[in-house]
Formats: sequence, structure tokens, C-alpha cells
Amino acid sequence: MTWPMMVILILLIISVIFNALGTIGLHRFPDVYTRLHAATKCTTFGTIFMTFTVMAYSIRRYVIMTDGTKFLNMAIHTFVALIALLITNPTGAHAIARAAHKMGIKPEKAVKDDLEDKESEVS
Amino acid sequence: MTLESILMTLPYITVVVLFSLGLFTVLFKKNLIKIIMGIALMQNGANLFLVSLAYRRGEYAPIFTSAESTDMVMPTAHALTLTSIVIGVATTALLLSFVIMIKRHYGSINTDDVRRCKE
Amino acid sequence: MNWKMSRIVRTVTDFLVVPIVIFGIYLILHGHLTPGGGFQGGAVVASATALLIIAYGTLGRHKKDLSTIEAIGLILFISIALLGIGSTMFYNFLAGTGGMFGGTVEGINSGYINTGGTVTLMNLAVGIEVSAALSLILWMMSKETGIMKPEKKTSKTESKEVEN
Amino acid sequence: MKRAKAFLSTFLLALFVYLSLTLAAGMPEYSMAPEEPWSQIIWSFEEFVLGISVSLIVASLVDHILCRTEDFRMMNPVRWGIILVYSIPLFIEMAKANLDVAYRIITGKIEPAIVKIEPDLESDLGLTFLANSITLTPGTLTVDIDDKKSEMYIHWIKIGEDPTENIAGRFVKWIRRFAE
Amino acid sequence: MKKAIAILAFLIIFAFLILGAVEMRPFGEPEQEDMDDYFLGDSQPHNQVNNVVTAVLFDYRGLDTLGEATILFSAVVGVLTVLRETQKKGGEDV
Amino acid sequence: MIDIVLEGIWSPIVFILVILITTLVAYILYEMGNPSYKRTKHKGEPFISGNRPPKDIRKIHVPGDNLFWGFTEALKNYFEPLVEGHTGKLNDYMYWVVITLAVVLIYIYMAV
Amino acid sequence: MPGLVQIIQFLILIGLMMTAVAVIIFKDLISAAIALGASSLLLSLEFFVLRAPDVAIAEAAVGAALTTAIFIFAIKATERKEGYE
Amino acid sequence: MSFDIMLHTPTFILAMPLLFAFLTILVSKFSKKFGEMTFLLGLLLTGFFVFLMSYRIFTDGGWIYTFGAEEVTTRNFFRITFIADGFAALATITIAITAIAAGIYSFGYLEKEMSSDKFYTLFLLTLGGVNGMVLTGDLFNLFVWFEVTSVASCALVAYENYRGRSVEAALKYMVLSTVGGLVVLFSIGLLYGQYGVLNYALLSGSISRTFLDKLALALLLVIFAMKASSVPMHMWAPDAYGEAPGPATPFIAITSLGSLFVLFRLLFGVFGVGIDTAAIGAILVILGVLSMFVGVTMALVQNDLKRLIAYLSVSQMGYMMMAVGVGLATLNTVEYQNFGELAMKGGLFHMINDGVYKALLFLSAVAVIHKTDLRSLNDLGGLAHKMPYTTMFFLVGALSIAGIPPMSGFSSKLLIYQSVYLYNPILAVIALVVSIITFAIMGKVFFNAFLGPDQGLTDGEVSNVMLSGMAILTAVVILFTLFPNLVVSEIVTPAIEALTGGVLP
Amino acid sequence: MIELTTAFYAAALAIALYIIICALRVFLGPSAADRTVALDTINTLVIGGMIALGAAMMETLFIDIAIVYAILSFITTLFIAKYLEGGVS
Repeated sequence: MTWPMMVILILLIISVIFNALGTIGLHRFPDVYTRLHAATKCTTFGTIFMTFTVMAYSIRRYVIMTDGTKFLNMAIHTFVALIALLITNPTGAHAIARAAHKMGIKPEKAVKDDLEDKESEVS
Repeated sequence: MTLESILMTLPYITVVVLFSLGLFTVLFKKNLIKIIMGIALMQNGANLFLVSLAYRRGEYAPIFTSAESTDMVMPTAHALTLTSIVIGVATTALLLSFVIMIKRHYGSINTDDVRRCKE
Repeated sequence: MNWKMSRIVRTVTDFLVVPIVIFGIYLILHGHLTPGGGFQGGAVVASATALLIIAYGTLGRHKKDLSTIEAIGLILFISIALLGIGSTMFYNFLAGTGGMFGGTVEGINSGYINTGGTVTLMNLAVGIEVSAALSLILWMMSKETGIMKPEKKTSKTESKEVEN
Repeated sequence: MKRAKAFLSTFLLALFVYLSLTLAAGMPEYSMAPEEPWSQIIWSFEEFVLGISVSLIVASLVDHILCRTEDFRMMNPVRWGIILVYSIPLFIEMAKANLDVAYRIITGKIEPAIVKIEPDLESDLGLTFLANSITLTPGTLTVDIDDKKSEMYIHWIKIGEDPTENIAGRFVKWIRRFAE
Repeated sequence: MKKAIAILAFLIIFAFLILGAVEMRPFGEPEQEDMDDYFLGDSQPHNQVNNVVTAVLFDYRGLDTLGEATILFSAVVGVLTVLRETQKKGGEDV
Repeated sequence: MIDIVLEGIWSPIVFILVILITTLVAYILYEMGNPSYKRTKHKGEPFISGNRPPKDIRKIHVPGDNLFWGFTEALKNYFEPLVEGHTGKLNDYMYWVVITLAVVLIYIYMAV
Repeated sequence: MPGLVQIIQFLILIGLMMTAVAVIIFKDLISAAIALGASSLLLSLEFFVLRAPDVAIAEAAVGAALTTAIFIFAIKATERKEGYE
Repeated sequence: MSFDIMLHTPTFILAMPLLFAFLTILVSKFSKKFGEMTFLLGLLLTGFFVFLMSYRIFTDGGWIYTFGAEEVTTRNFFRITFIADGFAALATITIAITAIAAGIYSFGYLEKEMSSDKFYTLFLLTLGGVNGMVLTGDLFNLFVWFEVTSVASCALVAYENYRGRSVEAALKYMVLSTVGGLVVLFSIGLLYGQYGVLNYALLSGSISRTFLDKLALALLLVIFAMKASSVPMHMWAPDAYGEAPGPATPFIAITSLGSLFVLFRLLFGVFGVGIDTAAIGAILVILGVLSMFVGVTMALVQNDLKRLIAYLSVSQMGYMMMAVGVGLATLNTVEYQNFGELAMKGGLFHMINDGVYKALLFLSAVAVIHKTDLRSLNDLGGLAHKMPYTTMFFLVGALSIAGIPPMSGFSSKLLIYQSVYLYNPILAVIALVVSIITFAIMGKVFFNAFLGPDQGLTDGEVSNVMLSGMAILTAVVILFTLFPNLVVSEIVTPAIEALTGGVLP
Repeated sequence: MIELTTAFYAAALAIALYIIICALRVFLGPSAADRTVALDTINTLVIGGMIALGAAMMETLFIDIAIVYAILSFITTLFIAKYLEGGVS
């Protein structure tokens, strides 16, 4: 068990734990918005760690073990996947939240709702 | 029935379940869009069937780029599945455009109402 | 009905269209090396169209030519197939000749783009066809829904049909 | 001039994406001379030609989409460097907020609200970066954004004091450096 | 009444399909693989294509691909035909 | 030359020739039989099943429903369920396919 | 002893059947479309596990994205609820 | 080996309609006239290549075309093959005659339509699909062309999208076809999973009587019988035939004839070797008798002109299924020499006959509907005064379908009566009764629509282009009427030899 | 090496389990928006699982699928969101 392997394993465990938290949160939270918090964000974070893991793994294979360029390629493609994830995921979450609000779903247990006030002012 | 044998036939069982669920929807649901969803399910089942036929245990994807060895899964069924996927999307699009026109002419997409052609 | 989505979505769309199209073309061109090919790449390119439709409600300036592009792609495909008629239809007459896409390749390798013969060209033709076709389907369907901004009634070609 | 700039920026983006996707897909191994191992890493000549021609075609087709405004600030490479640096504080914030939300998932203590914040940003790009950063940090979620003004409505899982400063303050000063 | 018979028929078909799934060869162990081995072995020497699926799709079974592209084309022309703007020729059709 | 070989199958040339000759003979006989008949304009009034025909000649038109009415009425027990069976519902179409499929499956499983 | 891959497969197939049942029982067509998308997605993952990358990409691009989009267009153009109500 | 264009004709029969379909929609963007020219050129070229291929087959015998091989003669059954034998010649001749006539007819019919280019494109695509379906020697390729045919012909049915009934019929047809196509795909999977091959020739060598083979056989049989509009799965047929735009109607009918061709090819070529043929033949006979009887009795109570002919076409399909079923049932016995071969002759001759005179009937009925805008027999009447040519053409078709001597329908039906009588006398009696009822129905239609005093429904004859389309078909019917022996010995007998001799020519 | 491959497989197994749990939310979710959230979560999880499996199988090619998925799932989400924005029609 060398140190790069330790690092990779730790990253992997973090990723699995955060994904698990997101999944649990999807069931524990009461309404759409809070579920979005738990599910989308935690799983995104977990998946980011998964990409880190794979990137570390493939760079290790490329640099330390010299297993060929296909691992360099893998690292770069994983990085592209990470970028795509970082751009698309929050936007998707925002779109869902906005759609839910326009549908008329009220945030549960909400203390304050500025957007609601604004929309009622307009209308 | 050991766990092993269940796992051996589970893909086929899934195929049959998907296919039958689709057929069930086409048979007994009245809503036209639901019927088309049933057809999509049947397509999924058929595609899964073809791909699971192609699998050879413990072998690699049929691409020579950075594969480990030449023991590869069977490529023909993959090609067939690709073809059937594209056929699926084409038929789905055409069917849905029919449904849109039906809604415009009949005001309903229930099969009980869409029956001017009879006898 | 608001045809546009929010500002964030639109900005992200603007940024994403180019990478998506490039990624689709990458899939098309490397169809003989990596997973992908005409259909998959074409579908990815068409998804850029879907993104524009959903974010802006219109398709920009290229929508008129789509069916022409589609037919041209198919004619290319069938012509390449028919060019092999010296032997039989679909004969790969370019492979191994050393010319365009005629490189040779053996064994397990990391992929070299100048190979494949007619397969690469057919990938390209099918990619053109599929991307145009799927974009056209999406556009035609979206016109019916009210998700899209309605077209201005300038065309006199279709509406004439009422008279006959 | 505007068209030329738009064309150039689209072209560069396209070429960058294409080349990064095809990195390390060079010549086949058996035809590689042993004294030049880099030929395997970098691109082959055909790859370059294809990449440039494809980028030209794409740039001529969709340049009006990437650059809708007269704003070409992002062509400056220094700003992209700042974005890379910015990813580090963002990541730290994300980690902290994730731990916080993990605690809330387990205990179930929430006190949600939708609050209005008014960050002092003008450009679309800056606002988008801010909104996505806010959304990426768990606990805060951009619900809506005003089309004209710089106003955002944030769903906050645990309401606190002074939302503009607490939610956006950490990001705004970074974003202003590259997007304004 | 008809529905009951149809349900019965559906169940019969379902039973036959399940029987077929059980009778099927074990998953992952094909018995006859001559055709696929031929493709796997021939794709590089003959076509210089790394991705065997693409080789099968465009060379060995190119005609399928032509048909598939044709289907997509027909579907597009069909959608264009069905959704084109026309009005009734006159008179109600019932 | 047209071959009029009888191969055990049907030979229409002979048949047509026979018909033509018969017609010709009949016509000749007909011409021979009535050489003195005078054609006049006078005709009797048309008379349909005991009713006087309407003045407007266009009204003399039997709608399609009325032809074979007696036949369908007599075989009502056969026709009514048959016509009712064609409901025009998509589900019914599928029912028939599935029922046939089930029957054929059982038959082939048993017999083949 | 079945390997890890087989257990992954098992789980994915179970999920596939679950979502397929969901497609049928939902009365709300948009929910059914969402379930169909999820089903397509799991199918794509299954193709991935079965080492069919080409098919997985095609299913991801066509089955999950475009088909769902077309279904949503059609639902928007017709009606959302199944049945008369 | 030198380049021999004759050997490449199967390719062109498939490729020409597709290529010209793609060209038509492209050219029509510039000029409607050029689009029509392209369409006509595609049709005529297809017909020309069909003629060349049939000529070569009838003189030198059939061959197998392997796609992508280095030489035509390479028999690589792992690749896709086309079978060019007598049976394919019979099928393609039938299809080509109908297609050319209906294509010429459509110029007159669509004179005022704006988007007629889409019609022409879909027409050519359907033609290509049917040609591919009957020529192919590969199971999955069959599925692909099956779907091409379904999609293109369904879009064709819905061409008149301003009529709700048209779209409804297209939807029903499409749902049934798609479900059928998926079932076919499933059974292809069953066969591929067992034997790992897809070619007819290789499959026929390895098919035995396992459970999965029986399952696949049943699925394929039922689905292709459904596409061939066999009772009780015929209900889509009157809808689709009745609501399709005029010139396309005979062509929609031809697609189901093509499915019947494929069904026979599969039953004889692929399954006939390894599976008990007597039982399958019995299924075909039962389906055929049901189709004959139910079809004709439903036509009796019909009032819509096109639906009536559609039901008659269902009934005619029954004749062929019954006759070929008798041939299949006796295939490997002594009785085949006695009457089985005769029944096959009758069945296949009836197919080519039926394809032609049904097209003639449909086209003349469409001419009536086109001029009067009326479909119901209650309203039509006295058309013979203004439309003498159409009346004549309709009369030829009507006599032929009713099997009145000396028309061509009678010659094929006579063969069927003779042979089926030896198999089971009751079947022959039913066939005769059905034929008589058909005659009665045609009498009713003729009396109702064409005879009687002039109702003033129309102002004259249809245009000359439409008449010439019908005239071609009439000429062919009269040709078949005069020389049935020639047709049987030159076209039908090679087809039977090809069909019963297995897949290899 | 074998250990790390096994670790990746185990992670993928865990993710498959989470997907099943999320699919349960597709069943339960009271409104369509909840189901969309579940779908979005499944999307992200699938991307993670694909990357893990790709690393475990040591095939670069499989990462491409994850990229395609990352982009396309976003489009699906946007489509559903746009539909829901329009209100109950």
C-alpha cells in the first residue's frame, strides 16, 4: 500500500460517502428546494471527487507506472467530464428550482419568501 | 435455483418483463401517448435483448484502441442494436406527430374517441 | 408565455453550443477509432439544436437549409456505397491504398485517424444526415407546442394549398 | 471588426476543445520511431488539419451564438488564469458547505427561506458565474434572477443575517476580477 | 368479454416468453460465434478500422445502415408531411 | 403465332374464340329472324315494382344500402356481430393480434 | 460466487424494471416521461456494463435526451393527464 | 472477371428508388417540374432494372449478390446477401408494374397540390423498402426494410392531413406495424442467440425443432400474416386503404403483398427445411379461409367505395394464403406432385394477377372519388355517361377480381379450385362461394356507381395522365387474360422452383 | 493494481445501490418537480458510476460516454423544467 494508493482510496471513500448523503437527503427533506440542496449538490460534490480519484489514478498509472498514453488520455477526458459537470449541473438545478417556483410550489417551513412578495407585487 | 442461476437468466427475464410491460401498455391503456410510451418500452426490451446476447463473459469492448487483448464481445449485435435504436427514435417521432394531428382534429387522444374509421 | 429561459440558462447555452458541436464532430470523425460514429455524433450535434430551441425559443438563421443538408448527406452516403460497384456495392475501395483515409493499421494501437477508407467518409455522411434530420424533427415538433415563438406568417407557399 | 473578433474567439474555443479531446491520440505505436516518444503524446499532422478545418467550419456557422454582445473581455488569457485560481476558494467553500449540509441531512435541522440579494455585478457572464457558484455550494440555491437588474433570489437552507454579504460576498470580489 | 380473452392471451404469451427466457442459452456464453469472430479478425486486415462495431455497421452490414438512414429520412419527410399547414378541403369529414 | 396448347391449365383463347363465334351466330340468327320488324318511337311507360317512376329521371337511383338488403337481413345473426366486431378502436386491433398470436403459439407448440 | 460486476448488473436491472413499472402506473404523463427517461438512462448504464460503448452513447444521446424531448413536446401539444377526468 | 452490369441489377433495383427519392426532395426545391421528372426517371429506371434482372434470371438462372465482397460471385454468407431468383423476379415484376402505373397516375392526381414533392419522395421510399424486403437474404436486413416500408407508407397514408380520418388510419397502421416490427426484432434475437448467424441460407441449415425455434416461427408467422392483412388481424387494412391518398392506395396494398411474399420466402426457405411443414401449411390454410370469407362478407355490407375494395383485397389475400398453404402442407409428400405444385402455381399466379387488377380497381375508384368528392355508394350513380373510359377500366378490373371467364382472375382461381379440391373439397366450395359473392358485390358497385341515369355528379372524364396510368394496368390485365399459360410457364414456374428449392439458387 | 480495480468496482456497486434508492423517489415524489430532482440526481450518479466503471475497466473510451451523458442529461432537465415553467396546461 503505497501513498498514492492511499490518497486514491481516501478520495474514493469521500466520494462514496457524499453520494450516500445526497441520496439520503433526497428522502429525508420535505420539499423540492431542500431536496435539490441535498441531492444535486451533494452528489455533484461526490462525483467531483470521483473524477479527482480517476484523474489521480490515471496520472499515477501514466507517471509512476508508465502504462502508456491511454491513461493520459483518460485523465484529460475525465477532466473534460468534470468541466461539463461543473457547468451543467448547477444550471440544471437552477432551472428546476425556477420551474418549481413558477409551478406554484411553496417552500415548506419557509421563514421568508422575497420572490413570492415580488411576484405578488407585480400582479 | 441458486443465486448463480438466477443471475444467469436475469437479463433475459428483464427483457421479457420490459417487452411484456410494453405490450401490456399497448393493449390495455387508452391514452395514445401512453401507448407510444409502451412501444418505447418494447424497444428498450428488444435492444437490451440484442446487447445481452452479444456479451461474452470477461471480455473487452470490440475496439482495438487501447484494448488489453483481442478477446472481445460480439460486435454484430451491437451494430444491430444501434440500427434499432435509430429506427426507434424515427418511429417514435412519426407516431407522436400523428398524435398531435389527432389531437387537433378530434380534440382528444383517447382511443375510445378516435374511431371514425370503423365497420 | 415566456419563450426564453432565464438569463443563467441562456448564458450557459451560449457557451456550451460550440463545445457540444465540436464534441459531436469529434465523435463523428473518430468513429472508426473510438466509440461513436455518425449516429451518435449526429445526435450530439442535434442536441445542440435542442439546447438552442429550449433556451431561446428560436433556431437562429440556419433552419431553412436543414432538409437540403439532410438529403445531401444521404446522397453522399449512397454515392460512396455505389462507388464500390466496381466490385460490389459497399466495397471498401479506399482501405489500405495509402491515399485519403487509406492508412494501414494492425494490432492493438492507440488509433490513427488516417485509416478506415470509406468507413470514415460514410461516418461523415451519416453524421451530416442524422444531425440535420434530428434537428429538423425537433424543430417541426417544437413549432406545434407553443414552447417556441410562433413564426411570422410570411410564407405563401404552404398556405396556398387551402385554395385547391 | 466585431464579426472578426467573434469568429476568432469561436475558432479558438473550438480548436481548444478539439485538441484537448484528441490529445495523446498521435501516431500508431508501431510506426513510432523510438527516439521520438513525444509523437505519441502530441497530435499527428492529420489531426491538426482536421481540427483546424472543423473549427473553421464551426466558427463560420455558430459564431453569432457564442458572442451575442460586443463584449470580448474574455479573450484575455489572464482572466482565464484568474478563473483557474478562483476554483480553489470555490472548492474550499464547497467543502465547508457540504459538511454543513451533511450535518443538516443527518439531524434534519432546517430553516429555509427565499431571500433577495443584490450583488454589484453587471455582465451576464459575471452573474452566471456567481449564480452557478452559489448553486454549487450546498445550502444556497439560485431560484430566480432578474432579467434586467442585478438581483437574485436565493433559497437558503438556514436563514442568517445580511444575505448579500453572507452568500455572495466571498465570490463577488473574485468574480469582479475576471468578469467585470 | 373480449378484454378478458385478451388478458388471457397476453398471459399465455407472457408465459411463453418467460419459458423462452429460461430455455435461452446461459447469459454470457454464446455457442455459435463464427460470424463475430470472422468480423473481429477481418476488420483490421481488410478495412483498417479499429472500432469493429463501426466496421460492421458501415462495411459488413452497410446495407442495414443505408436502410436505417433511409428510415430516419422517411420519418423526417413524414413529420414534415404530417405537420405541414393545410386546411380542410371543404366540408366536414366524418 | 399464339400457342393454343392445352397444358391442363385454362386456355382463354379458345374460350374467347368460342364466345365470339357464338355471338356471331346468334347475331346472324337474330338478324335472320326479324327482317320485317318495324322500329317505332313508341314505347310503353316504365314500370318499377308496381310503382310509377318519378318524373325527374335522376330520382331513379337505388342507393347502395338497399341492394342485398334481403340477404343481410336474412343472415342478420352472422352479420351483426361481425360488423360490431369492427369497432375501430386501436386496442381492439391489438387484442386480435394478441389472441391470434396466442392461438398460433399454442398450436405450433403442440403440433409442430 | 457471482462477481461484483454481476451484482452491479443485478441492481441496474432491478432499477430498470422498477422504472418500467413506473412508466405504466403513472397517470400524469409528464411523470411517465420522466420515468421513461430514467429507464433509458439505466439501460444506457447497463449497456455500459455489458461493454457496448457505442450502443451506450447512442442510447444516451437518442433514448435519454432526444426521445424525452420529443415526448415532452408531444405532451405539451396535447394534454397532460391520462384519462378523461 | 469483367464487370457485368446484369449481375449488379439487384443493387440498382434497391438503390435507384432510394437515390431518386433523395434527389426528388432536393430538386423540388428549385422547380416542381424537375421534381416530377426526377420521380418519373427513378420509377422508370427501377422498372428497367427489374426487367434486366428478370431477363437474366429467366435465361440463366438466379444468383446471390454479396454486398461488400470483392467479387459478385463470392458467397460470403456472413455479409448481407441479396437473393436474385425466380421468386424475387415474380415479386419485383408485380411491384414494378403497379408502381409505374400508380406513379404516372399520381401526376394527374396531384396537379394542384403544393407539397407534392413529399408525396413523390415517400412513394419512392416505399418502393425501395418493398424491393429490399423481397430481395434480401438476411434476417435483420429484412427487419430494416420492413420498417422502411412501414414508416414510409404510414406517412403516405397520412398525406391528406387535413382529414382527421386519414391521420387516424395512419396512426393505427403505424402502431400495429411498429409493434409488429419489434416482435420481428425479438424473434430475430431468438434466432441469432441460438445460431449466431442471420443469413437465410445459414439459418435454414441449422434450424431444428427447439422451443425457441418454434417461438420465433410463431412470432414471425403471425406478424407477417398481420402485415399481409389476414383475418382476424385485417382491421388496419380497410382503414389504411380507404384513407390513403388516391394514387398511393394500390401501393399500400402492394406493401402487404410484399409481406406475403416475404412470409412465403421465410416459411419455405428458412423454416421449411427443419420444421414440420404440414402443420404450418394448415395454419396458412385456416388463416386464408378466414380471410376469404370474412373479407368478402364485410365487403358485402360496405358502402364506402374504397373500403369495399379494401375488404375485397383482404379476401383475395385469403386465396393466395390458402393455395400456398396447401402447397406448403404437401411439400415433402407424394401429394405434392399430384396437386401441391398446381396449388402453388395457382397461388403465385393469383398473387401477380391480384397485384395488377387490384391496383386497377383502386385507381379507377379513386378516379371516381377524385372527380365527385363522394365516397358512399348511396350518393354515387350514373357515372358511365360522363366517364366512359373509367367505367371500362373498372369493368375490366371488376370482372377479373370476380373470376369471370375469360379474365385473368379466372385462370388463377381455376387452378386454385382444381388443386384445393383434391386437398379438401370443402375448401374449394368455400372458394367458389366467395368468388360468387365477389361477383355479386362487383355487380352492386357497378350498378350503383356507374349505371343508371346521369346524376350530374361530374363534369367529365379525368385527365389523360390518370387515364394512361389506368390504361397500362388494363393492358397488363388483358395480357394476362390472353396468355395465362405463358405467364405460368415463364414467370410462375421458376418462382416455384426457387421457392421450394431452398434459399440457394 | 487488483485492489484498486476492486475498489472502483465497489464504488460503482455503491452508486448502483444509490441509483435504486433514487429511483424510489421517482416513484414516490408527490409532484413532477420532485421526480425531476430525482432524475437529476440519478443523472449525476450515473455519470459518477460511469467514470468509476471506466477506470475499473481501464478503458478510456468509456469516459466519453460520461461526457456525452453530462451534456445530454442537462438538456433533458432543461426540457422538463421548461415544460413545468409553463404551468399545468
